Amino acid sequence: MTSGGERMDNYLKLEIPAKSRNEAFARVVVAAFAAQADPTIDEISDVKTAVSEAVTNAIIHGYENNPSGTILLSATLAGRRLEITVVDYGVGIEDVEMARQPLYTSKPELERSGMGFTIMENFMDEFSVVSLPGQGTTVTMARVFDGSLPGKPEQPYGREA
Amino acid sequence: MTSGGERMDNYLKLEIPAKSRNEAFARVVVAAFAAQADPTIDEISDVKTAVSEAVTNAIIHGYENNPSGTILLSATLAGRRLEITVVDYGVGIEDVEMARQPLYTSKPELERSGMGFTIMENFMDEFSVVSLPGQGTTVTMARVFDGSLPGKPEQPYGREA
Amino acid sequence: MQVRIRAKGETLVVQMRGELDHHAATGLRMEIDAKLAENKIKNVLFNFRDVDFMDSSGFGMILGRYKAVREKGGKVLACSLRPPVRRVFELGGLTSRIPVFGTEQEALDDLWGGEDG
Amino acid sequence: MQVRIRAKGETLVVQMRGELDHHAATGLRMEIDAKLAENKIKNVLFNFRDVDFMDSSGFGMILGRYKAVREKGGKVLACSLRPPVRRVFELGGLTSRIPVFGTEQEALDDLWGGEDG
Ligand SMILES: Nc1ncnc2c1ncn2[C@@H]1O[C@H](COP(=O)(O)OP(=O)(O)O)[C@@H](O)[C@H]1O
Ligand SMILES: Nc1ncnc2c1ncn2[C@@H]1O[C@H](COP(=O)(O)OP(=O)(O)O)[C@@H](O)[C@H]1O
Repeated sequence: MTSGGERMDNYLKLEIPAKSRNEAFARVVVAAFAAQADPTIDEISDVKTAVSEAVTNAIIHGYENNPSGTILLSATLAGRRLEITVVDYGVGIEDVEMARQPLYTSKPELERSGMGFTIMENFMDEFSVVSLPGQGTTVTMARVFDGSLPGKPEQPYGREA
Repeated sequence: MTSGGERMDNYLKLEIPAKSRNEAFARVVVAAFAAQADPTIDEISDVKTAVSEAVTNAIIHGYENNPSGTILLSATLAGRRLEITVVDYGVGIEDVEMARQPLYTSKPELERSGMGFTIMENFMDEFSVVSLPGQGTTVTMARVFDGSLPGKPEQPYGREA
Repeated sequence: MQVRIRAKGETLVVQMRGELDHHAATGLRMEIDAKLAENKIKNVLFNFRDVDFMDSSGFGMILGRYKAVREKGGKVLACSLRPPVRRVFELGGLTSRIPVFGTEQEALDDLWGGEDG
Repeated sequence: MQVRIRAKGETLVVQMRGELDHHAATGLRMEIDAKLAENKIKNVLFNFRDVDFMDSSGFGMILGRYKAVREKGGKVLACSLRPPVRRVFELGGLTSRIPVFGTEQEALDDLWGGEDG
């Protein structure tokens, strides 16, 4: 209707409970949705990994393994750009900068590696976290399926010095 | 929390636009969700067919192929009982009894066969349609994965006289 | 769904792969009708060997081609139905109108046998 | 995920199939630790041949076993990494701690060679 709006080819909004078996389910859903944009095997694998990290974090950290928590996963496809948002209404993150550091984890006793955010950041082109302590966390990430490595859609293979 | 409540093992709520490519997507989502309850290949095939009919009807009849319509698909799994609801906010059905007749279709020019409701009824154990003209349609159906033929979970192979 | 359409004599052989739903049927219907308008085609044979899913929209597309082809004096045949597809065929009574064969060759033999006799 | 765990001498061989995520890692961790508590087991070899997906939770489980086994003087090895799994191994620097082999036999040969020498 309005001009200049971003062309949105498809979307999904999914609500699932915070159960660990839904980690695999969320990956299947996103992979099936993304398939419309003809990603490569590597691209789809990266996206599945990033989604798995975000949903697992909502379950373990956001809801501290309480399965009555609710996770919202939404995805939009505009041309070959996939954007994914994972929302929980859990405990939230006090210090997002610290949380994003590689190897930082607040739950070493659960053998968390502290690599979740690092993987999301490295496997996707765009990545952001917004969190309010006591209210929840929203992770937004995007990937353009153009055959290039993540994080550098304009200059494939060009990042290394 | 309350006693006597039905044990709900998992659920999903999915919103998608009324685009025909989402027919296949809806089938994948339901099949992946149902897989948790270990259905047989025939059971999963029946459920996929029924979901395909309901989603297609929402697109073609409910929204008359206008892709800006919204479809809500929800599913719950309680033990091995899968319940699925497909909702649209489209034109609705004036006469549900007539619509449910085998071979009845309001759109023969689109080569509709009038077999959609018949398939849902035959491939699932439980099936109901609620519709308000001008407001939309809700199809609810359920299947118990116990290896029996649809429609007769208590007395497998026992219906034919 | 992937489709390969070939002419074998007067018969159009429609070889499908994947899921025959409303989305797929809409495209396939147009493709077939374009070929049917061509020259010498009389019959249509649907090969379902690689079709693992069909719903009532796929059914409606087959039935529609059956009606169009029959009007022009031709035949519609089907072969290599897998169980889920056979189930929908039977529920809709399609098997009483469209002869179903085990293999593509059996279907073609039947057609050609009929032409000879 | 499906798992088969066998003892080969002092080494536990963990053969996995499917997706190694948090859900799968939680169960597998307990299974391995129960076996590790048993008698003569010293080393653990993770065979990734049939693993097509691993995320940071799988990574954390492997790292956790590495720490536990090393404390008791044993070794953790991995073999047959597919590209997506290798990617996560490398991003997390796991390849610098855990020797990775092309096949299960190469990994076992290395262990047994080490024991002889
Ligand atoms: N959804 C969330 N809700 C609350 N805290 C979170 C969430 N996601 C991440 N965190 C915090 O950020 C930290 C780092 O996350 P991550 O990099 O994924 O590592 P890990 O999950 O291994 O701890 C977590 O340990 C946790 O404290
Ligand atoms: N979601 C819906 N919204 C409005 N009308 C519907 C809907 N679903 C079914 N109908 C009506 O019921 C009729 C029968 O449906 P069905 O048995 O699926 O056959 P078909 O889709 O082949 O027409 C349709 O032709 C249509 O008039």
